[in-house]
Formats: sequence, C-alpha cells, structure tokens
Amino acid sequence: MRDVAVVGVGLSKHVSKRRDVNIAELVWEAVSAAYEDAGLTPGEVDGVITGNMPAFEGVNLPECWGAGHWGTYRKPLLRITTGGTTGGSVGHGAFYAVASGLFDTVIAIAFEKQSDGDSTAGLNTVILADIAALLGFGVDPSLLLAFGGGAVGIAVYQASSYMKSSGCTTHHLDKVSVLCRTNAAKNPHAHLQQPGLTPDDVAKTDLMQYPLRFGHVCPASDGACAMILTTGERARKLTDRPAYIRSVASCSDEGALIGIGGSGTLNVDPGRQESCKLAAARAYEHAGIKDPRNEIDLAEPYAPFAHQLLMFYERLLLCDEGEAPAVLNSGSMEMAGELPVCPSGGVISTNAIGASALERIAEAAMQIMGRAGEHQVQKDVHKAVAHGWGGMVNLNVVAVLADTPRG
Amino acid sequence: MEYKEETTSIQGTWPLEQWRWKHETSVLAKKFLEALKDKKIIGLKCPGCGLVYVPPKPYCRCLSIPDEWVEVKDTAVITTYTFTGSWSFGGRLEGTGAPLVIAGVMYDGSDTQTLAILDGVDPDDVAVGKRTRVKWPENPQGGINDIMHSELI
Amino acid sequence: MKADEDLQNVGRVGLPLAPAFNWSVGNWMEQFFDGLKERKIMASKCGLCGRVFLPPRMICERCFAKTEEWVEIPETGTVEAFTAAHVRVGPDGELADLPEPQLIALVKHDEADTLLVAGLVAKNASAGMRVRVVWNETPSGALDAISCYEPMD
Amino acid sequence: MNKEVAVIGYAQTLYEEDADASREMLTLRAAREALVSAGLKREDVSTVVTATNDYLDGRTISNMRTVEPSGASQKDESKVEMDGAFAALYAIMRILSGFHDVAMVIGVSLASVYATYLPGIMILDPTWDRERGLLNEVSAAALQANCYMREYGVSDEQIASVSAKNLDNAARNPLALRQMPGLSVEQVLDSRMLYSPIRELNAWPATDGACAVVLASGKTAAKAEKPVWVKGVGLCHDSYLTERPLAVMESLKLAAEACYKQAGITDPASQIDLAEIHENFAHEELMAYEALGFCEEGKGGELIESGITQIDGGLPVNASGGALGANAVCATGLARIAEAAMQVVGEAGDHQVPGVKTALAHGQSGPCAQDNVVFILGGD
Repeated sequence: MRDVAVVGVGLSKHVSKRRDVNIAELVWEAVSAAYEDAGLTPGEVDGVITGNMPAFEGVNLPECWGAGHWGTYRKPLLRITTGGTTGGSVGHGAFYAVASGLFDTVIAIAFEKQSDGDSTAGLNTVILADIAALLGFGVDPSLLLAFGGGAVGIAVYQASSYMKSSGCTTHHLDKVSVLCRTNAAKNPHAHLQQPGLTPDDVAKTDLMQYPLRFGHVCPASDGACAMILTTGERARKLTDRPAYIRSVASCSDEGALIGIGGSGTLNVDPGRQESCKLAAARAYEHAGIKDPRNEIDLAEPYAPFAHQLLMFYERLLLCDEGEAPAVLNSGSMEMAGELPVCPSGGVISTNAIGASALERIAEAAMQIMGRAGEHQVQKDVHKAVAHGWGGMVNLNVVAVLADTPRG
Repeated sequence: MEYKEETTSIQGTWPLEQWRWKHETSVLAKKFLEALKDKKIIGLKCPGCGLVYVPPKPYCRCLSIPDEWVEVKDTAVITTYTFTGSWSFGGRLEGTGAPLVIAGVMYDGSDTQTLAILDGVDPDDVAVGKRTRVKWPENPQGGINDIMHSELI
Repeated sequence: MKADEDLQNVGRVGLPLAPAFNWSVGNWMEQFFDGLKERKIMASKCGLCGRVFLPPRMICERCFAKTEEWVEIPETGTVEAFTAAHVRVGPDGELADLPEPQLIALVKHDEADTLLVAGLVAKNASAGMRVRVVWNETPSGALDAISCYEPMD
Repeated sequence: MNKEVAVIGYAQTLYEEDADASREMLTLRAAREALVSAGLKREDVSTVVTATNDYLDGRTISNMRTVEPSGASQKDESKVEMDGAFAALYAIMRILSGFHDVAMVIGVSLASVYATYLPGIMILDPTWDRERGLLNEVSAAALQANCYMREYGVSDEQIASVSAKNLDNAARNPLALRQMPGLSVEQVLDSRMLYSPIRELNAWPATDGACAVVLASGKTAAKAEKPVWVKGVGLCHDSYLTERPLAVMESLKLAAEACYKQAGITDPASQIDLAEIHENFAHEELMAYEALGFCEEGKGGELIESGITQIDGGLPVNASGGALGANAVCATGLARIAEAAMQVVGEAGDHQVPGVKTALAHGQSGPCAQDNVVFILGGD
C-alpha cells in the first residue's frame, strides 16, 4: 500500500452566525487556506472528497452549485455523508482515494453552516422517520421530547450509563469543559473561547437534562475544514514534516433510538460504544501500533458532550475502562501533559457538525507537523489518534496519524 | 463594494409533511399491543442468532428475519437512565416540581432495551443494574402506555 | 399513490413538519440584489480570465481567484434554449398540469458568460432570439425583480 | 487495472411504483440475495458502502437505519450520497488500498416515500434558482435537451427512439418497472408532454427499489465462480447547470477518458460489447453515446437510427431497459453495474446479449448529469 500524508490544512473561523457569506463562500475560506498551507494550487490536485450534514443547511448535494468555489472545476468528486462522523468519513475517503493508487493528491472538504437552518429542526430530522414508526405503537408524542433526552438527545442516557460504569461525576464533566474551552482560547479558529473558565462556572450553568448542563454541551457553529492529502513521496517533496495517515477504520453499530421504535433496539448500551473500541483496535493494528497507551502522544476524540471526552479516551484504548476520570485529575490530558487531549478545544468548544470529525484529523495533523501555532503542545507529537462519532450513537471513525510512514 | 456583515436571507423549507415513511413495525406493533391487553409482553426471536427483539423488529443484524413470537417477563434490569431538567420539553417543565425519571430497561428474556418512566422515584435511588417491574394498569388498553410505567423492585 | 392506509406488511406515516431555512446570500449576491432594486444587472468578473458571472460568484471556478471587478451588464440577451412547460411541480412535489403552456428560457445576457433562467413571454419563440428583461412592477424582493423576458422588437 | 478488483455478486429487488416494504427491508433483500449470488456469508464482508440520500429518505443520516439490513453491523461502513455507482467506486478504492477484501455496495430509495420532484429542486442554488420556482430536474433536463437538439440538429423522433428501444428492452427484464413491448416512436411522441421536448415516456419513472453489488480483491475474486473484473474506472464533476455548456456532457467525456486509459480502450465502439447507461431522460443517452466515444460529437441521433444500440445491434445499450425502465434513485447507476456484470456472466435471461466480454456501466448524479462515473467490466 502507498503511504498517505497530510500536507495542508485549512479551517475557517468558527462562529455561531456567518451572515456575510453563503455556504459556498464560507467553505472557500477553509479550502483556500488549505491550498496555501500546502503550497499547492487546485490544478495540482486530482480529486475532491466532500461532505456535510445537509439537513442543517436545507440544501441537497450542495456541491452541485457551490463547488465552483472550491477549486473543483471538472475534477473527480465524491460526496460522503454519514451524520456526525461525516468529516471523519470524508477524511477516510480522501485517505482511500490516495491509498488506492487511483489518485495522487486529493482535497477533503467538510463543513456546516448551521445558521442557515434551525439546528434543532435539523437534528430532529434524524429521528422523524423513527418517530413515525413510534406513532404506530401509540406513543404519546408529548413524551417523545423527554424520551429523546430533550435538546441534548440520547447523550443523556449515554452520560449516565458511562458515569455509572466509570465512577465519573458531574465534577469531572465540569473539568472537561474547562480543559477544552481554555485550550480553545488559544485556537484562533475555535468558537467558544473561555480563558479563565473554572469548574464552578460550569457547574452554575442550567441543567438541560440530567446529567448534562449547558456548560457541558457544544455550541452550534458555522465553519468549514479542508485538508490536502497526497502520497508519501510527494509529501516529502512538499514539506519537511508531513503527517502520515497510517490507517483509518470505522465501525457501525445498531442505531440506538432506545426500544419502542423497533428499528433501534439498542443491543448495546449507548455508554458502551463497542464500535469505537473495535474501530480503534483495527486502526491501531493497521497502523502498526501495539501499545496505544504508550505510543500515542496526542488524542483528538470527538466529544460534543463533556462525558464523551472521558468515555472515548477509554474506548480509544488509551487507558483502562473507568480510568479516564482519574487520568483527567492527574493533569495528563492538559496541553502540557503526557497525552494531551483536544488541545484544539475539541468539539465541545466548536461544532460545525459535518466538519467536526475532519477537524479532529486536521488538528492531529497540525500537531504532528508543528503547525498548530499557539495551541501547539509542548511535547513532540509522533503519533496521534483522531476520532469521530455520530449516527444514532452508533457510528465511530478512527484515524491514526504519525510523523513517519508505516514502515 | 461596501462589505456587509449581514446579507439578505432567502427563506425556504424542507416540506417533510409530504413524505410518507414506510415501516413494517407499524404492522408488527398491532400484535405486540394486542398482547398487552392480556398483560403479556411479546417480542420476535431471530432464527439466525436467537436474539429476542422487544418491541418486535422486522430485521436482524445477522440478516435474518425475526419470525417467532415469544413472551418475555415484565421484570427488567435498568441499563441506563436520565431525569428531566429545566430544559426538558423545551423548558416547559420548569418550575413544575419533581423531575421525571426515565430509564432504559431490558425485560427478562429480551435482548433489547426499551424506555420506562419510574414514577415518583428519587433520582438518587436509581442506578444502572437495579431491577424494575412494569406497573400494569388495571385494564390495559393495548397501547404502549400500558407498559410505560415501571417501579423499582 | 401515497395513501395513508395500511397495506399488508407495511404502514406509512407522515408528520406535519417542515424544517425552515434562511440562506444568507453573501456579499456577491448582495451586490446583485442591491442592483436589481434599481433595475441594474450587476455581474462579477474574473480579473484573470475575464469570465463574467451572472449571477455573481465570489470565486471564478476556473482560476480559483476572487472575482473583484463589477460590471453592469445590459438587460438584453439571447435565448440559448427554452422549454414550453406544460406542468409545474406542485406543493406536494408532483407534476401538476398547467392550464396553458408557459415558456421558460435559458438566457445569455450580452457581456455575461453564464446563464439566467426566467419566464419568456413571446408568441413565436425561437432559440437564438434576442430578448430583454421585463421588470416586475411590484417585486417582493430580489428573487422576483426580473419578471420574465420579452422579444426585442 | 489488471485483475485487482472484481464484481463477484449482485442482486436487484423488483422495481415497483409502490413497494409493500420499507427501505430497510428492500436493503435487506438486496443484501441477502447479493451474498447468495457471491456465494459468501455476511462474515466474509469487511466493508459496506451504501448509497442513500437524506432528502430522498426524509431523514438525516440516511445510512443510520441501513447499517443492520445491509449487513454492516460492526463493520467498516460508509455512505456515498450520490448514485450507487459512485459508492461502488468508493468500495473499489477501499479494496485497492489493501485495507479491505470484500465490499458490499447497496443503493436504495423509495419514490413512494418522498415527494417525487422536491429533492431535485433542493439541489438548486439556494441563493437564486431554488426559490424562483422555475427549475427542477425535468425542466432543467428539457433546457439541456433543447440546447443539445439546437446545437446538433437532433430530432424529437431520434430522442423518442431511445425510449422506444429501452422500454421495449425493459419488457424482457422481469425486474423492470415500465415494460412496454413493441413501443413505437409515435406512441412515445403521443405521451403526456411535461416540459418540451420531454414527455412522460422520455423521463424516468418514479420507482421503489434496491440494488446490491459485491466486490472483491483480486485474490478473493480469483476463487469466485464467475468474477467480472473491473478493468477501468473514471469519474468527474461538472460546473453548475447555468455555468456550463449544456449541449455536451463534458464531465462524462472526462470520466470516460480516465476509465478507458486504465482499461486500455482506444476504440470504444469496437472494443465494448454492451453498455448500460444511466439515462434519466432519453436525450441523455444520445449525449452519452457521444461523450463515451461511441460516435462523433453530435452524431448520437444518427447512431440510434443506425440500430447499432438495439439489443440485437453491434453495441447494445441498456438491454435492461435502463433508467427509463426503472429508476430507484441511488440504485440506478449501481444497477447498471449489476446489469453489465450479469451480461458478462451470461445470466441476463431474456435480455441476455450473446458474447458479451467487455461491458461499460455508467452512473450519474446531480441535475443535468453533473457528476458522471464510468466503469469497464470484463471477464477473464
């Protein structure tokens, strides 16, 4: 198999409302930044992989009218969309495009412009079809909101299940928010930047639905991310320190609209996330990583909800199950720590949904390439893991990056 | 050209009211709900892997079609739970008093989870792994509400 | 075709929901919209290849460069193609017959390189015919400022 | 490509106007039958790529509920939000990368669930065309047809003869939705006018259905009973419909060039034995003849008149009935791959063309065939 490496990353600034640009123009900001970062022009790229979560913008196949802004003129283009994992799936698609030998250099583009739609309505369309089935069971529609976890969705079930199994407390959740949002303050592209935030500040925010408070939940962002991938050979000509993508793996489990719908039966507890463990194990194996705890230098788990940072830290096999809260307390996850987690600020600080999982890969790549600027971690990053989560609690995507090829 | 921070917004919709989703579950539900009238909870068992789906499901992850109706118990184990906060129901519960506890429960004999309301239970008393029993109404109507409420055992 | 009745194995359900959207058009389209209010047709031009975009695009797709020149283009143009619409898409998303056919034209404005689509009111329409904009006397916004095209006499 | 990836199994459901089944059940049927066709079990598949569309399916993350019925539970699954033929290309990439050995590709949609023409309108430029209410897939295609006819002098009769051919062929395909044996050009020209020159019988029928294709690496395919090798692939995206010349399918031309280069095709008309073209509208098939190099630019009308593309001609096109015969969006292009493979294997029954060694399959996505993908398939 050919080596595949990241040679350029571009992100737009993420904010709640970008009303000065349209979707295509917003995405251009990330795309042009990626070309600049890679030192390439669109003419030197031979394929485009793109995706977003279209229900948020209300535009079907948005590349049909918008891609002219992204340097795609008469190029091969593949649209990959998988919900919350979309960005990760787009990154994986770009990886496979180069690894297959069919393309030498491709650009991965993922985005969301949530202010063009109604995020809650957008999210609700995830389950409307299931709700339609629920009505067949005579479920009282007024209960559905509470069942669905109100605005926070099924994450509340996942959170309480995880907290029970790990001993994680709401205090840990507060600390996760602090870790991420103070990191975000050093990332110019991040949305919620809260330098000086304290756990007490988070604990004082309103409870949405137990156990999640407003301070534990991601914002809705407008933003885009682009990443240029090429062969190892070409990457070495373009930069001294490319970020190799050693492997990617995804795993899909059963959709978990708990019970009743009959179509989501949740054989697995939403807090288990076996599919994340499976994806991580496969990705490490392909990447030649035998001992992720000691070999991985940095992690970008996809955590729009505070408990997920800890839960996915465990499911990415970076510590034993139930150990993550203690790892958090130890300070190891901090920017200067042993295994920094989300130095970018993570999804809890910035969530342009379709872009978020690509941003995890892009942030890991930037850290390896030493291009993260103010949020560059102190230690040298040799190997990093990037993750994405989505679907109805059932999709996980994992990418393993390194400063050397697989060998 | 004068650069504007706020430009014109064009309004549009996704007229989903025109969509008609198709579900086998609506048909399976009839049999499931009918059994509730006799205070029986039934599910479908998969011939391929033996999983029991409650409520019934038309397909299995092993690509077989669950086709055998089996009865499961009304006792269950809690797999996860939540309780409502001020923003549940879009904030409508604010100030109404006791939180509503909702648990994911797996009926004994079933391999899947469903949701149940634990009435009047203090959230501090709920825990994953605790057991519950359905609080049947005196005269079940053959609706999902018949098993919507459970109590801690 | 989309009756709500249950068939043998499948139920169909709809829900009365239509998510709403408001697309910000961006500064390039804004310039175009502002022009339409004054019955001016503004297009953006690529400084590298000279291509003129109508409606305006921020980026020239061929050069990947910002189109930073603005040109006011004539309200006259040529019909590249037209179709007689005997139907339209109704609110239910299906084709509904029109009482009488209406023409829809693809028009290349003089000095522009991309095309606009609008109605065409002409007795003997033909491809290649010269047309001019008919302005809407009472537009509700930019989208309906151009009412249709009519033949140039 | 030299024996690196092959189609080793395929299945299509019956194409219906209003299937008595959910999207999930159609997916399950196609997946099960494709596995049987490949002689494999679910466990043998390492990756699943589905092709669905959130706006057609009426739900965000439209692949969420297809995980289990496609056999993707706990596997490496992804979704291409284009036609299934593009999903097949992605599955081929996954296999060529060496990370995966056997891939299942499934495309599915139910037109009886969605409001037939709304998802197409939702593709249009939201800052201008969409809310102006004139363009939709059919009116846009009509404008394209007029551009094409004007540029090359193609006639209504020539376009109608595509429908007559394909719908007559469809009558030999037991799965096709619109079967019209002996359909004449006059009957096509008498059908209900939608947007001139497009009449009801020049346009795809709203269809429910699914198609699944199993692909395998060279090593595994070599053990299969009748592998159909993927000899070349190519894809290309074109500009938005008001920003490109509509009289030619430039992106199809570029996709075909890339594909032919890999497959060693230098004279498509003589080297290809059969083609399955994704023609949403009859005129698109004529335009595709030209873009695929079956004839010179502008000669598509003459080619259909010559009879070469008839089922008993020298280069039969859409022996299955094509998209005019059945068009379950997202499954249609994938079905072209399945049909092309079926012809190479010799399993096409009443619509089998004798002696097919090399076949072309084409898929498209977007208004006026904005995205195109081309495959060359062949036997040993």
